[in-house]
Amino acid sequence: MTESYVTNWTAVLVVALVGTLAVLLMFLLSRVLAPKRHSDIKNSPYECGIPASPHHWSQIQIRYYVFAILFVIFDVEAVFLFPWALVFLDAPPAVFYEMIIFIGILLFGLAYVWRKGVLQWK
Amino acid sequence: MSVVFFAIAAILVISGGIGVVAARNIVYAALSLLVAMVGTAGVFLIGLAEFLALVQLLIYGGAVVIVILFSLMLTKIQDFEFLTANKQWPIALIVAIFLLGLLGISILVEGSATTTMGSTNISELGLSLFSDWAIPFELASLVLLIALIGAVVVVRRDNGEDK
Amino acid sequence: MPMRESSNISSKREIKAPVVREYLDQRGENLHKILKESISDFPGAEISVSIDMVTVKIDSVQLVKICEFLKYTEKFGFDYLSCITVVDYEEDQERFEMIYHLISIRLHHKMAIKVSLPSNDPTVPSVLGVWKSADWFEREAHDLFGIEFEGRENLPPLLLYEGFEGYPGRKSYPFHDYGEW
Amino acid sequence: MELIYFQLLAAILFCIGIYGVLARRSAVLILMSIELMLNAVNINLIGYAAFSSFGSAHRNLGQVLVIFIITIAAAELALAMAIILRLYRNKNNVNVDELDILKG
Amino acid sequence: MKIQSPVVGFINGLMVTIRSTLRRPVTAEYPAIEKRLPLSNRYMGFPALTWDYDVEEPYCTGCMVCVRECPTQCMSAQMKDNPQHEKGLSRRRKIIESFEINLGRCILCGICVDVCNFDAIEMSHEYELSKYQRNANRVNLNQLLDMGVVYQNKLQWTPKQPQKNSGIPLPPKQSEDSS
Amino acid sequence: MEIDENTNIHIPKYDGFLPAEKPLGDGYKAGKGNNPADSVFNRVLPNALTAKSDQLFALARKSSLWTLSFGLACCAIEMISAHASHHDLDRFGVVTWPSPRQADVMIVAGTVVKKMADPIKLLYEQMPDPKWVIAMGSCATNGGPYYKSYSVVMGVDHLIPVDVYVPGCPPRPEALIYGVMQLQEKIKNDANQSFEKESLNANEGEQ
Amino acid sequence: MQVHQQVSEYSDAIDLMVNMGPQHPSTHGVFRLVIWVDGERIVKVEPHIGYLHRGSEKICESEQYSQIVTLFDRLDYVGNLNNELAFCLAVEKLTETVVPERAEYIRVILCELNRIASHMLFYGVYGLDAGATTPMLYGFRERERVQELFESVTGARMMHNYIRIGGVKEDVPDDFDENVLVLLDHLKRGIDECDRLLSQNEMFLARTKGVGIITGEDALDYGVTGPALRASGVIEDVRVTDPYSIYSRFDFGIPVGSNGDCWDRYYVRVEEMRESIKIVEQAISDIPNGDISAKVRRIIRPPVGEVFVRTESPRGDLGVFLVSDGSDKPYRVKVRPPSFANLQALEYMLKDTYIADAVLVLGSIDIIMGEVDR
Amino acid sequence: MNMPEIVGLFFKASLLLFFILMVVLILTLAERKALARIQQRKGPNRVGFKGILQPFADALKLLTKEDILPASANKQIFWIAPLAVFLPGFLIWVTIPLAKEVVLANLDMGLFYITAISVLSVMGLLMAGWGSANKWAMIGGLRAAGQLISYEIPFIMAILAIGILAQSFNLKEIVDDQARWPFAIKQPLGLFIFLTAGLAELGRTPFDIHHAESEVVGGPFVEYSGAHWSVFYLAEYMNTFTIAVLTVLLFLGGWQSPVLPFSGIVQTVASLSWFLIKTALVIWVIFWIRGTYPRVRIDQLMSFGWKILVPASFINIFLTASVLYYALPHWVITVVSLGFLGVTFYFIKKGSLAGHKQNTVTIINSSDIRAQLSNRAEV
Ligand code: SF4
Ligand code: SF4
Ligand code: SF4
Repeated sequence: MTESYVTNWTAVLVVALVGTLAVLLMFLLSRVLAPKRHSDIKNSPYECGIPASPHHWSQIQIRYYVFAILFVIFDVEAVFLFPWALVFLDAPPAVFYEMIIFIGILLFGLAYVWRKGVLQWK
Repeated sequence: MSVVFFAIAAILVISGGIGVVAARNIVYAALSLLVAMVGTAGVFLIGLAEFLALVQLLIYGGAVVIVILFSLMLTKIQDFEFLTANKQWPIALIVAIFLLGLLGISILVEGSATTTMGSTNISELGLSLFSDWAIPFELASLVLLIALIGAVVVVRRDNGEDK
Repeated sequence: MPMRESSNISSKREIKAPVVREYLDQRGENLHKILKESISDFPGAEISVSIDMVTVKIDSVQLVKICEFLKYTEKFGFDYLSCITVVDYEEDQERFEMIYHLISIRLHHKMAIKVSLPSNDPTVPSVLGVWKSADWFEREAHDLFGIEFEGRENLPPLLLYEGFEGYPGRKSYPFHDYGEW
Repeated sequence: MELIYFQLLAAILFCIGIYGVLARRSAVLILMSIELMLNAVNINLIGYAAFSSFGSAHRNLGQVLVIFIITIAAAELALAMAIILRLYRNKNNVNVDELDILKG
Repeated sequence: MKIQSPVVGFINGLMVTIRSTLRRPVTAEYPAIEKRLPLSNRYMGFPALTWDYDVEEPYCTGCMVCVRECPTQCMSAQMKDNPQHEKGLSRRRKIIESFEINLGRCILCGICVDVCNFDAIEMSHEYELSKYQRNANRVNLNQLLDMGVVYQNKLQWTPKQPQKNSGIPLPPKQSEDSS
Repeated sequence: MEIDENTNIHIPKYDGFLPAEKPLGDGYKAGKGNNPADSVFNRVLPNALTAKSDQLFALARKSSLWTLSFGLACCAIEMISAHASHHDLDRFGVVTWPSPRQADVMIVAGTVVKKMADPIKLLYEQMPDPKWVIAMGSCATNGGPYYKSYSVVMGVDHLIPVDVYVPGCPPRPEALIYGVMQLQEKIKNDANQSFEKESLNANEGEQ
Repeated sequence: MQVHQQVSEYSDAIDLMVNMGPQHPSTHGVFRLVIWVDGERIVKVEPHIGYLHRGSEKICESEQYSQIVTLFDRLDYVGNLNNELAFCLAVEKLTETVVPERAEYIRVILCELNRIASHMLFYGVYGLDAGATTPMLYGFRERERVQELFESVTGARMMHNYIRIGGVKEDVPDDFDENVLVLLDHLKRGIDECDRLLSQNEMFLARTKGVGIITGEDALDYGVTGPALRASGVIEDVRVTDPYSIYSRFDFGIPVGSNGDCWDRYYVRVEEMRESIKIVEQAISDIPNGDISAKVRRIIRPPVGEVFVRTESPRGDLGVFLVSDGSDKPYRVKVRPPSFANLQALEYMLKDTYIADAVLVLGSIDIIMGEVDR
Repeated sequence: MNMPEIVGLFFKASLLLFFILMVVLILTLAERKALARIQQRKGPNRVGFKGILQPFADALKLLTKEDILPASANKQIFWIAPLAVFLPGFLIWVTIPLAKEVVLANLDMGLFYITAISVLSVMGLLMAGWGSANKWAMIGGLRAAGQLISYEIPFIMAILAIGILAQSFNLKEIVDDQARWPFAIKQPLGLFIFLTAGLAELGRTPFDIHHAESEVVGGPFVEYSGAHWSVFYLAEYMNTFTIAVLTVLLFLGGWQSPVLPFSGIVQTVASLSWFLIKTALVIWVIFWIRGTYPRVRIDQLMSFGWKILVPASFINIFLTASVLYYALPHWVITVVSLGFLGVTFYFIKKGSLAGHKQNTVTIINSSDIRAQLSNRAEV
């Protein structure tokens, strides 16, 4: 455990703490300073001036989900790409081509999805 | 010092985990999962796996939890509003506790040999990943591809029916 | 609630006032001529002129028929229903008068169809099937004058709100009495 | 720091996951519990990697395994959620007890 | 306009905005008097009553024509016998006693000005009349005259029909004939 | 209409259209809806301190009046004009937000008809305190040219408390800006008087 | 209420009902559009109007003819002068008043400028609908210039009450000609600038091209008129096909679209502004001297009769139907508001679009609620 | 790690927070002023001298504004969402160097850290949208999630290409690597992808579909008021600043200036100001774009992201990696990516996005119509 490792990540923790505290402090301040006057009407959800009707969430566009999956897949790919980026120059040549095959396979997936028309919203 | 950090992370992990299995609202469960994942990333950090901690955040914290939340929002949330455990929950509890005891005893009995930690850096990791593990690495891409195509097919069939 | 303050607006028949001159332009004359020929198919239809507009007065039962005729006949081609007006002649037996202003974009004709409705049962067949633009005009007439449209029962209010009582377009509906001064 | 902390944490998390898998009805929650269990494994692996006395090769081994586990987990989850969504749309239900997939 | 080459639309837009960025802002800084947008002479602000400087009385005779014609019925007026007329100081037999306009109601249509036969009412250049109460803008005769005086002085206003509406008492009859 | 005993503010009841007949010419008392001094801070700390801070807050509030973008009729066009380049309400820190949750001022610009009465009340209620209302134009003030109409609310103050009335039909943009400035003035004055007001309110509460 | 019924009726097939309006930044006034969406896709819409129903037609029955002009100002509060003109034409037709030449020219000049101002408002608001703030400000900048001119002529920025029965209220000021020419110069540049800023922008094209298509036939069936109809390829402009006032003397172009989509409706208006400038230029060059108003009594009592006039307001075919019973107040006034009919076609245009499109399609119809609800 | 060090860290972190708050306040004013200039207005100029106090007034007002919790909202999630949006954005700042030595923690994995953290803010928006239990918020939240995750990929890949080029993920080393040529020259395609994806991540015009006022009335933020809303606002402007800073660091050479004849503290200050000037320029471009462009539609946004940006970003990576691998001169990247950009634009124009013939409006002369009419009248 090197010294800089500890310092750096402690810094991350500290910043996270400070950020959280700052935001909480802000909420607290507003709690104290801001007037509060509850009423049922005020707390009713905004719907362009019409009393809100109960909403039904069923089957909202499933197309969104395809993008989520695509995102996961390419996110995972990024995980492999990052170490690769640092090593491919010094590593045996196979490494370079390996990754090209890897990306190729995933791009094939993208192409498949594209061809299937899922990226289109129609 | 690191024990303190570990404790913090462990608390996050465990509370998140309990949140997942105990929350009555499924979105809370998903967010608890996020907490557990962030905690796990902390544990990884303490285990000197800097890169993996970030991977954990990126994949679990980012992608996986988003996917879960996303699909929750694509469904009727009222269905999930109140979650009940099924009737086997006491059995499940007993099994879990029993298993915990078993594992705990075995861990405690065996004890650990070394007490020094060592780290590895990303380049080494990369080298071993891409040379020693080249085949699994390529297979991973295939797995991903299959997951993608499978999911798309599943979702798409749906669209077809709509029309 | 007090009645409106101006009592000098009353039925138009009572007032001895000059009546407007009627004149038709070239195209109006043409229309008048060809309309006269074909109007005989519709019993009870009267053709007249008001200022520069050829007007056909017709029975409400014949309305949809003549509308379809006017729209789909090649030489008329009234493809565009400009406006539906209701006039409330308060003291008449035939109290309401529906006026349909038709325009032929293709042939540049314009004319009006008039239908008189009794006060006790102001019902008229809907022309929604002929021109889609009749939709809101009819709903408006229903809102403001209480005209009923055959084939379009239970019209929800368009301009007024749910629960408004009375038909504010009618002459008998009072003006708001504003008492600030 | 000792390895035993990692092991204990992993054990606890794993058992929570087991409980979740067994006790919850919702398919989504079961999936999440599985994720917890996978995480427990990851923690364990990281622990072993960190405390490995066999040099960097073993460390890399542990971390590489974790990477693969995470990869597979993500892929599995994406697919599983798609299936759940699909089932939901067909049956309007995500409770495992009540899903009768075979009957279709 | 013909089909354009790629990205011309994007770049055109950016060019338009950058060009107007370099131009001077057109903003008038309102409350500062010298930086306001100029009011045109014909601007119709709220109605005001005019003041006859010749005989030091309002032009208005309280004939109520404007009151009747106002589409929003926002005015009221009352006339009285003009004391100055009895003293021979003014041509006006009747004069306004009280006049009230609810400027909150006025729709600035200018009909009152059109119908007034005595040049007694004018659309002034007043518009800053925001008030805290609903009825705070009911202005009475004095306020109307004040507004009018400001307007008169600003525009060097003269009555449109000076002969007819001047308040200067008529000279004896024969002189009128000769003129 | 009800007066909540605890908070001593009007809470318009949200049921159905127009409120019961109210005497014309006096709508709500302005200022009931916008007492900004009603916070924990003001309740706990001594008046001497809060009065000062209220003045500071009032300065901030008056310099950053965000409006609900809410044009009803013709006046809305002049309201937009007031936001446009030539008049630029942004100079005063006035910007519009689409949601009432982020707004401080509701500029009722245009004719309020009975069908719209409910939404207006609702939107007003949904704005967070402190909030103000500007009635722009003669329609919103008292019905204006539609005073004979069967469907127009004779002034928006029948529905919600109004702070500033801007006359005109439509008021020219400068007039609206002047109205905004009057409102700023009012906010400042209210804060200056908050000390006295507070004690008054306290007395009322005791009785 | 009816809305809720429909929720239950559709709740199996449709997931979400959203309310756009009455208070929504892009409903252009107080208009309520209830949309049922499947994700982002619109399944069904239901327009609700009446949130600005002021009962103008009824009020007209209790006002004298000269006072009614003020009410007509406030119907289509963006095309005020065109509305005044429509009413005055109706009364003039009824009373057979011949309007002096000069007044006709002044009317035409002002009405065309009014059309430009109105289209500028459309341009600005449409830009805002599309998500760009700057077009809005540019549009209003140009509009402000027109309004300044109006103020110098009529004394008011919006509610002019200038066009009177028999002519206009008063003669134009002395520097009117120069002012108009300067203004036209500004406007030409301004229109070009606006055109360059938005019309060719790829994103704007992508959002408006092929969206909200309506064919000419269907448009007519729905009673759509004005730029929205011309965008669908129907050549119909009352100024030419059924000329009123002195429009038959001018030479100008009529922009006609071919797709009937949002972009066409948008661009027809942009081109229309250019054509209006041409009309103003011609009118200003041969404006005669002379009277500005026919001799009309202050209290007008038209003969008994009824009259229907059509004019081309910036939004389309504005008809006024007037029944006179010989008294000083009309017996019945009916306005045929163009936006009212245009709005009916919204449902048709919104078929198969997204929520984001709803805003643009609605914007492209260019409604003014004062006119829709009256 | 001892106590004083940790206290020092706290102090530094607070300083960072303060710096960012100030920047945000300035940015809000700057944006209003910049937009005002673009629109030939003056912008806020009445609060304080030339409107300088405007943001402070806004901030204070927001703080003293009632904070409404809608009745149907999910309380916990509604309250925590602003934090979940703010925190990731703020955490990025740990590793962003403002000048050579001005950095809190110079992480070796800096770039990877940034990508990993930035994903998290999606969660906040989703939570805000869902927690508000408001339809607009829900639609907005879903839009936000769809948009952000779609543009995350090109964003990451553009960053990665820089990492490949610099052979390091350490921001400081990356900046040092640009001593001679800023990467913008070597990677024009990367810059384009980064800026576009960055704008989309920010949700700024033309990609502000998730809080589009004219469509979804503010999206996930509809129900938020007072302090909670201001945290969102803060996060948005902070992220704008972050993207601008990252653009400068990754593409425009960071604090590297043509000549820096100073040393020591003066040099730090000089390089810091040089850096800030560059950042201001980038921010101005962002505002400029905001002042010019309309918004795109959600489906166009998605297909643009996946069909153009993602493939382009992979091409960028390939290109960069291949050039390095085969040890070709670096200008090859520039040339090829410029060519690719051109081709892309050509296809955008021709292909999917605006594939219609553009001007469909023809002008028909009135005299022609009149002639036709009189003909027809005779018939
Ligand atoms: S202002 Fe004129 S019209 Fe009115 S009362 Fe006075 S004199 Fe008569
Ligand atoms: S301007 Fe019109 S509304 Fe105002 S007082 Fe005169 S007549 Fe009445
Ligand atoms: S006050 Fe006048 S301009 Fe304003 S909304 Fe009413 S009628 Fe229109």
